[in-house]
Amino acid sequence: MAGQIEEKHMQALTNRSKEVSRKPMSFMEQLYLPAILKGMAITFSHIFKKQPTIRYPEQKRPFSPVFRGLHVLNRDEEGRERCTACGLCAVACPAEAITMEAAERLPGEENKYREEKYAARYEINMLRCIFCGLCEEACPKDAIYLSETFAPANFTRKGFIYGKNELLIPDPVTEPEAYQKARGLKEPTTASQN
Amino acid sequence: MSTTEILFFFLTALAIFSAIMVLVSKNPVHSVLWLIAVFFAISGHYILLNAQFLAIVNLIVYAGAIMVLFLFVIMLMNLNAETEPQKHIWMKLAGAISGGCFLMMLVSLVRQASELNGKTALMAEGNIGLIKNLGKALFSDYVVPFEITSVLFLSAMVGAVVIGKK
Amino acid sequence: MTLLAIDWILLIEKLVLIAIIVFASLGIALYTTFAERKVAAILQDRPGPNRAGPFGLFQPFADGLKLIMKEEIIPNTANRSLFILGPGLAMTAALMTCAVIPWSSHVELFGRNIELQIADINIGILYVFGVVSLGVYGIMIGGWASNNKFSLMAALRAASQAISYELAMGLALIAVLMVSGSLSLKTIVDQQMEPGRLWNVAYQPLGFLIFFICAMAECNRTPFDLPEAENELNFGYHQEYSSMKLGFYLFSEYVNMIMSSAIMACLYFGGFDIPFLNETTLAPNLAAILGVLALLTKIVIFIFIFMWIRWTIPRFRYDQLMNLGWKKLIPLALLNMLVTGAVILYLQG
Amino acid sequence: MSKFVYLVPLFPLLGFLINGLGRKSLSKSAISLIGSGSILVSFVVSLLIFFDVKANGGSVVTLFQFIDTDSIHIPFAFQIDQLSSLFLLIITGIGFLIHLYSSAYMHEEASPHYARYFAYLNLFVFSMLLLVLGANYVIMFIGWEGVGLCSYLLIGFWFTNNDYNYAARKAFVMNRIGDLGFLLAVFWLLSKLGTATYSDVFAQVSSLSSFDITAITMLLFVGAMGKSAQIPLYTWLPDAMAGPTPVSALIHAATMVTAGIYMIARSNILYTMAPATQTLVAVIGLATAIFAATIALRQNDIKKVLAYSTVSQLGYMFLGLGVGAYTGAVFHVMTHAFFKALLFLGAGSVIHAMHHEQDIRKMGALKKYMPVTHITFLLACLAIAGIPPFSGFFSKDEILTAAFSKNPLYYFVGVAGALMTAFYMFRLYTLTFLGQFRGTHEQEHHLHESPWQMTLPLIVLAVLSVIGGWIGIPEVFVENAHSLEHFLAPVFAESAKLAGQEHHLAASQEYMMMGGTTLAIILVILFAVNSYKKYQLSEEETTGVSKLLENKWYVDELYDAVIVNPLQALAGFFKNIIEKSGIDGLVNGVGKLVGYGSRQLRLLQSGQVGNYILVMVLGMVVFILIWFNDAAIMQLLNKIF
Amino acid sequence: MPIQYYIYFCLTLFSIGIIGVLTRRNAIIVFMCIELMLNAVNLLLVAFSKMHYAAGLRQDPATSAGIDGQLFVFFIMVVAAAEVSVGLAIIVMMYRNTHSVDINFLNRLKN
Repeated sequence: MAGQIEEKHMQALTNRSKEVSRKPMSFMEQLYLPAILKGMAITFSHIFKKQPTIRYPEQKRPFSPVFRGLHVLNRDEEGRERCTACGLCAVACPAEAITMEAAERLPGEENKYREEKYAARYEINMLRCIFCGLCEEACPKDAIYLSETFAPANFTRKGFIYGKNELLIPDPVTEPEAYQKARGLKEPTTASQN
Repeated sequence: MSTTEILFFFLTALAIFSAIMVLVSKNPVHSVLWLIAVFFAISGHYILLNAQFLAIVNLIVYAGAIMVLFLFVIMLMNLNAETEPQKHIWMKLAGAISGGCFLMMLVSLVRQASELNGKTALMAEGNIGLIKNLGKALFSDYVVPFEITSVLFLSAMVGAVVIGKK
Repeated sequence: MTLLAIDWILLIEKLVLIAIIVFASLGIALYTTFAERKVAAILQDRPGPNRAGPFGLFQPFADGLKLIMKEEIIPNTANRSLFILGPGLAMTAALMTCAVIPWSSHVELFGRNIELQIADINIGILYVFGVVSLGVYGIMIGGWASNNKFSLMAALRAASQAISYELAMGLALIAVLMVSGSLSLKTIVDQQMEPGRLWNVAYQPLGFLIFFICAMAECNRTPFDLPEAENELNFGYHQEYSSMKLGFYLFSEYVNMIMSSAIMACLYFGGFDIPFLNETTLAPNLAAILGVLALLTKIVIFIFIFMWIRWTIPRFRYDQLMNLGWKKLIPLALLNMLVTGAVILYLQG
Repeated sequence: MSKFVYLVPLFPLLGFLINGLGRKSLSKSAISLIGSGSILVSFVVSLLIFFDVKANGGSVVTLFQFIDTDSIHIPFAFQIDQLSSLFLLIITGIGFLIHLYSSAYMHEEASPHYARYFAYLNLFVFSMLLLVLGANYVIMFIGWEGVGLCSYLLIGFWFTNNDYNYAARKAFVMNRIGDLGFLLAVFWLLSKLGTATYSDVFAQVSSLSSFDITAITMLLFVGAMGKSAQIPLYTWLPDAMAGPTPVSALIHAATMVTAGIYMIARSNILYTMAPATQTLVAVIGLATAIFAATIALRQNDIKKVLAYSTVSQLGYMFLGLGVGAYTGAVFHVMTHAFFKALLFLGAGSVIHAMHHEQDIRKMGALKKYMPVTHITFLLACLAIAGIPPFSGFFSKDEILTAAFSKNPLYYFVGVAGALMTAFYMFRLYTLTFLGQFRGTHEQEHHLHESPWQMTLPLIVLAVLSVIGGWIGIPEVFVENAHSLEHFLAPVFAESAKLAGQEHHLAASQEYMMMGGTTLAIILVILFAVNSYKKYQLSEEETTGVSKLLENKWYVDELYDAVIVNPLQALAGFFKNIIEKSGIDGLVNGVGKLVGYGSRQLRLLQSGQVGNYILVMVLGMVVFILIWFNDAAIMQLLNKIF
Repeated sequence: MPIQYYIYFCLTLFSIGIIGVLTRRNAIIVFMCIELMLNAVNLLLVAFSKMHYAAGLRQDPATSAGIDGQLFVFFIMVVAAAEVSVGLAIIVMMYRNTHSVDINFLNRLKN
């Protein structure tokens, strides 16, 4: 009784909910066969339905514009690293996943580093990172941003501590194609279906 | 030696070996399995005697139903070699000896029976074992016993249910 | 040497036939596992296995290889000999059925008239019945030898289920036998091939339904897969098994399915009969090959129906299963038998 | 018609079954309807049979073989002839009236007991019909025992009263003594003749030795003594008044007690051929008639008076049988059935009105309260006293005339008995209906005439008592008017032939005898009425002969002293001495021996199935050894010994 | 095949059954040994049936002599099935009451 009264006042979330019937089954229902055949017709009709499957490595779902994947250390147009090892990102990181060591730019290295100071070592522990994107926001030099790459795989836990060589984007001068690809400018095959 | 004879002796040896194994197995489940082997051998004998129907009925009834029941019961009771009750060694010996005496007596009797000499069982021929002929005899001359067996079955069923429900 | 009296050529012929049929059955079973996954996928709007080979066609080999390569584990407390015997028995019993199935009419090869049936014994159906009743041993022994209570319970379930449904199956069968008047599968198929005669399913629709349901139960297929009820018994009677012994159990289930499909095809759907075609007008060899294809087609359809049902209907509860078997199917089968007998008597005058 | 004779006993049997089985569920009206209706239907069938017999003579109807061995064949057969058809009418006719009467008389009983009563009554009628209809002594014996059983059941109907149970038991035991004689007679017959069928027995009777006949008839008479309450087995009948009054009317006046008469009348040829027995019958009958009459003179219980009167009248019937006047005896049975049933029912009506008060000293002046009962009772008294032209006169006169021609002494003693009869009947009548009422005021207030179910039978029976005798008017009055004699002649033809032509008395002598007797009776009646008209209740002890008579000659006490007490002493001796020391010791000794032996043998029976099977197999081995090697074993034994 | 072979064979099986009954204490095994004995008799019946058939065949090629033997086997199987159902029910009862299938526990007729 109480249940029924409550039900009346309860707002239905969907219109698909069905009341449970405790009536004794009629003869036709006891035969089961009609219901079984109905069910089989339903499953059979699914043979002709369109498959929603996305064949993953080949096909991909389009990401939303705010998707936050693995980090990338950016270069400028001339291929110089933008990071100046200010440490703001490491401060901003709530998971304390980022560490770095700064170094003075030596003469003759102007084509490699954009500022006088640069990060000699820059590591992100991907096992700690929560992909919140605060580092990206904290960076004054637009040196770090979050790409669309996700689900890294590795054999050891150490492998998940990404160093500079994993993080740095390819040089647009020496390897323009890889750079383009990493920037996502040259579209790879994406899932055509939704 | 003809094929029939080879098969006969093979099946005989199999049957006797399996029967002995039924006795000597400590584990009841092994006993059951060996007994099934005996039934298979006997079914083989039936086939050799061209009693096809009995051969297959033997398999269905004994191997397919009765022994499954045995296995069922043994498994339900979880009997195994450890829980197997053992008789005193002297009782075993006495049993084996008296059984052996029994066999010896009967064999010597059969050896004395001269009217059996020259009598043979027809092998692999003859159509009396076919289901058609058996069926005709069963439903004409033996129809009353046949019906009575159905009553027997019913009462056995009821009895088993009553005993089991207690 | 009297041994020479054996017809050696016949022996070789039969051995070859046995080899072909056994391997073909295994092959089909192999692909049935694949088909199962594929059908399940299609019915659930997904592509299913499609990586190994074109359309995933090599998938069953990959599965098999995986099973073979797995570590053999025999539990310490298990009964070794019976533990090994179990899957072997299951597989043997499953394969033995194919001996009496008429795959097609005869072919003429090397001047010999070769019957495409291993043995046309005149009690073929009883033989099938006997072998089916033996199939339960594999499961029971395996389940018991595992020394695991879940396995044992599953084995007992399987045994009681098999015994229960065998009865209804046999009773349904008797009605067919009354129609055909013979126990030989070959004769039954030949009768259905006669012009002007319909397939037995037309005379025995109810009988077929009962037989079909019982066949499903005998094969432990959903909705009757109580012995393998994962949510109650972890995995079922083969819980302790691994590697190829597990493979045997899984395989025997598919072989059983094929064999029961073949038997149903022979009993109710004219076996290798091609509908609306008079085979006698064709060349014997062509007719034989077409016949095999026809039978295979029917088998495939049945297997598809098996799978279709599996992926549609949920599993029975145990008491429902027993109720269905004893309180519904057996009375129905008896009724069917009675009506069939009455009609036959009436037609005979 | 005769072939439907089985219907006559069938209906009472059905009535018994229905009432007996449905006693818990049937309503009282349904019970009485079934109980009385079944008898009425029987009566109708009996009437048809009677007229059939009258027109076509009798026959024997065999239903099936009852006992069928090599040497003895006893069919379950019904004898239909003049005698049995007459008895059928008496039984079913009076039986119906009494059933009707009972339906009102017993109306106070609870429904199950009411049904039980009617079931017993129907069973009784069934047994009585079987007794009468049986074509051989075995069937008759079945009925004989049946009526004995029903009599026991009905006397002890109010089983909560222990005295009634003792009375029932007494009746049963007394009857058993007589039945033993009957049974022995039947066995004697069977062993000598191999048959018990009347026709065969009577045809072969001449082949029996006179000793056999005398012994058989004596034994049969012992049976009759028990059933018909003759000296010395009469004491049960007065005690049997414990039962409901209609039961007394039916069983102890009209039907069962006349079974002995019927049996002797049926076996008349045997008795005719055994003069010694005949003399005994006559003497016993006469003695009983006088003896019972003397007792009846001083009884104060209305039913006891009637009971002794019945015994006395039965004595007259035996006298008739003893002197060869079979027709007269049967005639008296019939008339006695009418007026004694009437008397009992009238007494029942009085008792009903008096609320179960049976002492006549406490009644009186009922004339004005119960006119119908009074008139009918008076008619019955006149009938039993032998006043012409009431029925009793003719039947009693016939017996006495026959007795006179046999031996004048019989006659005079008989007349003395008749005078006593007149005296005690009118003493009873006067005390009950005349004078002034001596009961309590409450009883007086409730006095009433009985309902129609009770008065209707009284009226019918009164009419019968008046006119019932006219079928046997003696030859001296009207030529060939004795229609009963002509009707029964075929049954007694054989005896009549053997007895030879009886010499008729001269008509004048007969007139004189009748006149003298009647005159004496009328005088006695007047004396009785006169002396008891002014009777007042007094407490004074009676003395002398009166006391002797009041205590029934101390016969019960005599029996107790002579038979019962010695027997009990003997039984006590056996029980306490012989059985305790001798038989018990023997039996217990055997038991102890067996117990000891089994304790030893029990060790062999271990209860282990395996051991049994082992012994069984060994036994088989030994058996086979011996069976198939007997020659060798014999040789071996020969060599050794 | 000479009939003596069958007789010897069946006698052997029968005796093995008897020895089993005598030497084992497990009620189920004893029961199984009884089944073994029944089977020995069955086989012998069939062998005799074929012996009579062989004899009858000499006189009449369409004879059905000896068919009775096979029918008896059929009936024996029927009876055996009924016997087993009841017998096993009894053994299960016994197990429930005594927690043993040892026939030596059954040495009392009461309880």
